[in-house]
Amino acid sequence: MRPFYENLPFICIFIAIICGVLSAVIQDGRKVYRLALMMTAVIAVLSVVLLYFLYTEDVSFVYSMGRFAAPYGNAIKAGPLQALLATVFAIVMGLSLLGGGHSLFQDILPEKQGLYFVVTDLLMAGLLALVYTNDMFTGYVFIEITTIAACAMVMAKDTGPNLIATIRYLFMSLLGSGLFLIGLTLLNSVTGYLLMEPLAKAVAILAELGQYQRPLVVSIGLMVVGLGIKGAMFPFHLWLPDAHGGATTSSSAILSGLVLKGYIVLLITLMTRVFGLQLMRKVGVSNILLTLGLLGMIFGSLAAMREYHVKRMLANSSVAQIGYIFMGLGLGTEAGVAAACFHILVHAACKPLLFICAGRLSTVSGHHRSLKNLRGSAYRDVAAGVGFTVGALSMIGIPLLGGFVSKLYLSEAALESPFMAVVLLTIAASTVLNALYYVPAILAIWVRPAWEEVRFIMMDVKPEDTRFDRLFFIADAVFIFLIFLLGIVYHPILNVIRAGIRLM
Amino acid sequence: MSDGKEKSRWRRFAEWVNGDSVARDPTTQYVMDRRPARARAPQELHEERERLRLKKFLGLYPLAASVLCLTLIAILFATVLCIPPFGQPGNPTNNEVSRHYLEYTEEETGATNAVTGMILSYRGFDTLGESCVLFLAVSSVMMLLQRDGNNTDEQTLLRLRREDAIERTHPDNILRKSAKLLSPFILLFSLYVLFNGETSPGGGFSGGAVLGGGLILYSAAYGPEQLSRLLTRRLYDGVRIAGLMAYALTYGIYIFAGANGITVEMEWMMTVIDLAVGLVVACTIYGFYTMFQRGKL
Amino acid sequence: MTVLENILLAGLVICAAAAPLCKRLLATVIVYLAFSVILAVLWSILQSPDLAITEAAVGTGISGILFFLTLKKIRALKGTQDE
Amino acid sequence: MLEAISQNRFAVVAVILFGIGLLNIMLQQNLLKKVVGFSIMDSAVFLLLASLGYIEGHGAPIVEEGSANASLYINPIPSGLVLTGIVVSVSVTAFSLALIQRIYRHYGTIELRELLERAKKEED
Repeated sequence: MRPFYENLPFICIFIAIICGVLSAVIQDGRKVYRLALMMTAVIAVLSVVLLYFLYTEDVSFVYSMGRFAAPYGNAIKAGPLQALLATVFAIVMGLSLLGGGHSLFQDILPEKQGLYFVVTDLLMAGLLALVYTNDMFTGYVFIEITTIAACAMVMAKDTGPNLIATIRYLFMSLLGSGLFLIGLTLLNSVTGYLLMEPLAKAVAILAELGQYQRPLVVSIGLMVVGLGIKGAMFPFHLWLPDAHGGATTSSSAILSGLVLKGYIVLLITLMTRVFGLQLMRKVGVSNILLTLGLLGMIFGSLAAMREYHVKRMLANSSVAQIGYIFMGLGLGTEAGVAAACFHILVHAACKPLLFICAGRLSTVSGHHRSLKNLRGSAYRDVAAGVGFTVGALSMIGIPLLGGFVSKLYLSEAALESPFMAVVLLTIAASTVLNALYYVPAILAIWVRPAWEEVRFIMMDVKPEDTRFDRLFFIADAVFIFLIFLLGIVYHPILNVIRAGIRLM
Repeated sequence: MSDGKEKSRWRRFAEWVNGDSVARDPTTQYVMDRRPARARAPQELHEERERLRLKKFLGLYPLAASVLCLTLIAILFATVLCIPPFGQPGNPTNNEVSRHYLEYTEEETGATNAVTGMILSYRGFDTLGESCVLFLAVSSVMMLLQRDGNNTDEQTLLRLRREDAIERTHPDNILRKSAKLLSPFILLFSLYVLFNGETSPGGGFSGGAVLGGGLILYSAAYGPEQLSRLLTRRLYDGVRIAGLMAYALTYGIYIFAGANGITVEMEWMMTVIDLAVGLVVACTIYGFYTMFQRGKL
Repeated sequence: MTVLENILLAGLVICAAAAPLCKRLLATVIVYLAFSVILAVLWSILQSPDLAITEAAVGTGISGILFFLTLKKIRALKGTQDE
Repeated sequence: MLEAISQNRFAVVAVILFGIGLLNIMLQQNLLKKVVGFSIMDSAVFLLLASLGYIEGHGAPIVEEGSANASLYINPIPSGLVLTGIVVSVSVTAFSLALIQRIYRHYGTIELRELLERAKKEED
């Protein structure tokens, strides 16, 4: 008889699926919204409990989905890292829905709101399954769930450019899953397993014997590229700005905060659990990841500097931040992976905050979204202004905030790498570039323009938009708290991550 | 060509420097007078540049894409030449897992069809995910195509009504007669496949797909109203959601019991799961059809 | 058996290559459906009757209906060209 | 070389189909043809996957009463995976076709190049 807490990961996934189905029964937008919020809260609490048990007992466990043990049935695996990620994913999902709730109900037609929350609930299930999965093919199925759900969230706003962005996103994602699937097939053809533990053994034996080297290397490469396309790795990121920039506020927050991370977490699982970092370094995939990550850090920031539209600027900045994560993974050491995991957490806290604050600022400015029309908007909702400022400063890397710590650890991890100089220089350059577009944005929202300038903008503002938005305020405050938490008490969090990687 | 464009751009820029340009509306006038530090280029210049970028992108993209694709194909081609040979029993794929499935499926799951036994019980979690994909796809298609203010106007409704009227006055006799003849058999066949999946090819997915096909044929032959009277929106939603719910709950119990080592009676579970999967698939397929056809149930 | 297999595989490649090259969208879809039918036959040669049934019902039947309905909605059925 | 090709003919055909599908997804301007390309690409992967499970001379994996001898039947695992994959692929196809219908309604065209230009204009 296993201890009860080992059931928690499965129960979390199960709750999310059941809530999705229930949402389709209830159909009323407001009620379903509350159900989704409650679901994320319950999942967050359960995941925290799981994290507590796993971290204090320093274990990870395999949970067979059904009564058939290891190589015969499906299984999921949970360790401290997985529990931590699940907690953060649930919290961020809930807060994003909370913070963007106001514009959500404005952007989506009343009869479609119920369906939107069906999609978010199933997205939560998909993300949790991606975090916990211990089986390659289960990973593929839940990648597809996440893909369809993410596309549905982009198109929920239902304007023309939105639809086009969705179909581009869909095709790129399908390309990614196609590559992942063919990589999986090739790997299966030389190893014959799908479950990760036996697969890892088979891969290690093949690598040792030098048999089937080519299929092995190619399949690793294909899976990395497939997940990279879905996670907006540098040359494959062109779909991202339109998809994330045009969606409704909550969707943008969830998409760049969580969905991208879901694929990257699966990639991390594959790298550490199946292939092993040593093999990744040996076949050179690590160096490709490192190069593309570094290029993404620079080019993402350059693209963001060119943008006027505030949400597209944030979306482009995601490309740069994802570049940091791939760079950390590309270092191919445990320290690098740990730093990348920490950056996943930081970005998952900062980017949704920036998105919901930008959404709120544009709501109180008559739904204008280009930066010049948002000038002085921080005074119309101070909480949103403060949130935007904190998020942006954290992204730049100001001490006491989360972004600083992750950059520090990434640099520290780079010290052991043979490419130390290049990596450190790129981090420095990217930080400067980040500052070059975030600081003007912060200045723009805080500098009070002359009254004549804002008069025309204020004419578009409806009185109900400027009313105090309690839900937004709560989400804003919690996000700011999270960022400070990540920036000040980073040590225990990093210990959890290290334990998680050790127990992968 | 590009020279001319350059010139007009330059002229506009010069005009703007001289303060001659006429702003299109008062908002931009103010913005242009005191432009923020970042917005150095005027709006039109920016637009022009964006358009040029798009053009350059569209010109460069096919080249880059085809090079990438061809490289990938070459790599794959070289790879599949050295994977284990086709059809040999000694390949790595044919390991103890597949042997176990073949030898113990009947004993452990009660199904003689190893594929059905595998997807429903050994790898049941995948199948749950797959049902979720179907459910999600129907929800997304409904989000897109269900009639609302955004995607339907009077004209479309009028056209739909006109088409219905034509169909009513000029029924397609061949279709109708053959459908009348075929639909009972198709429905019967689908039920056979659905219930017999454990001992013969088929099972939930195939049976559900055939059942959905039968419904579509019926609807196409007798007109959607006929079927709507039989299968109302409420009934459809009920069946679809009850199917997935029953499936998820049964499967939840199955996993929970299995993982914790509690023994439960298994036979009914397989039947329920198989039936529920069939219902979900049939509803999904009929839902796709009716959403594509009419935008409402 | 091998001869039949090879013929079917060649047919698969020809259909796949021809489908997107057709000028009319209707032709594209029909050639694609032929591709699906050949695939269904191949599944049964590969001794996977489950796949054959599903491919025939889902890949050919349902996909075909969905493609045709889409063609109707984008007015490509009666028109002369890709309109 | 030729021997290797004929030995792995299913895999080779699968790669060719995959390539055709990939080129279509990347290069076609017509959205509907892109969807067809995607379906071809997925079918190619399924063909490769299913061919892994085939064993010459063995029968379909429907175990006869009392003769659970593994050396009579083909490998059931790839078949099961492909079954799951086909269903997933059809749902994705349906979703993308629905999107195409809406795009046509909104813009009156399904050529990507035109659509991108129009969307740019609409946004400004």
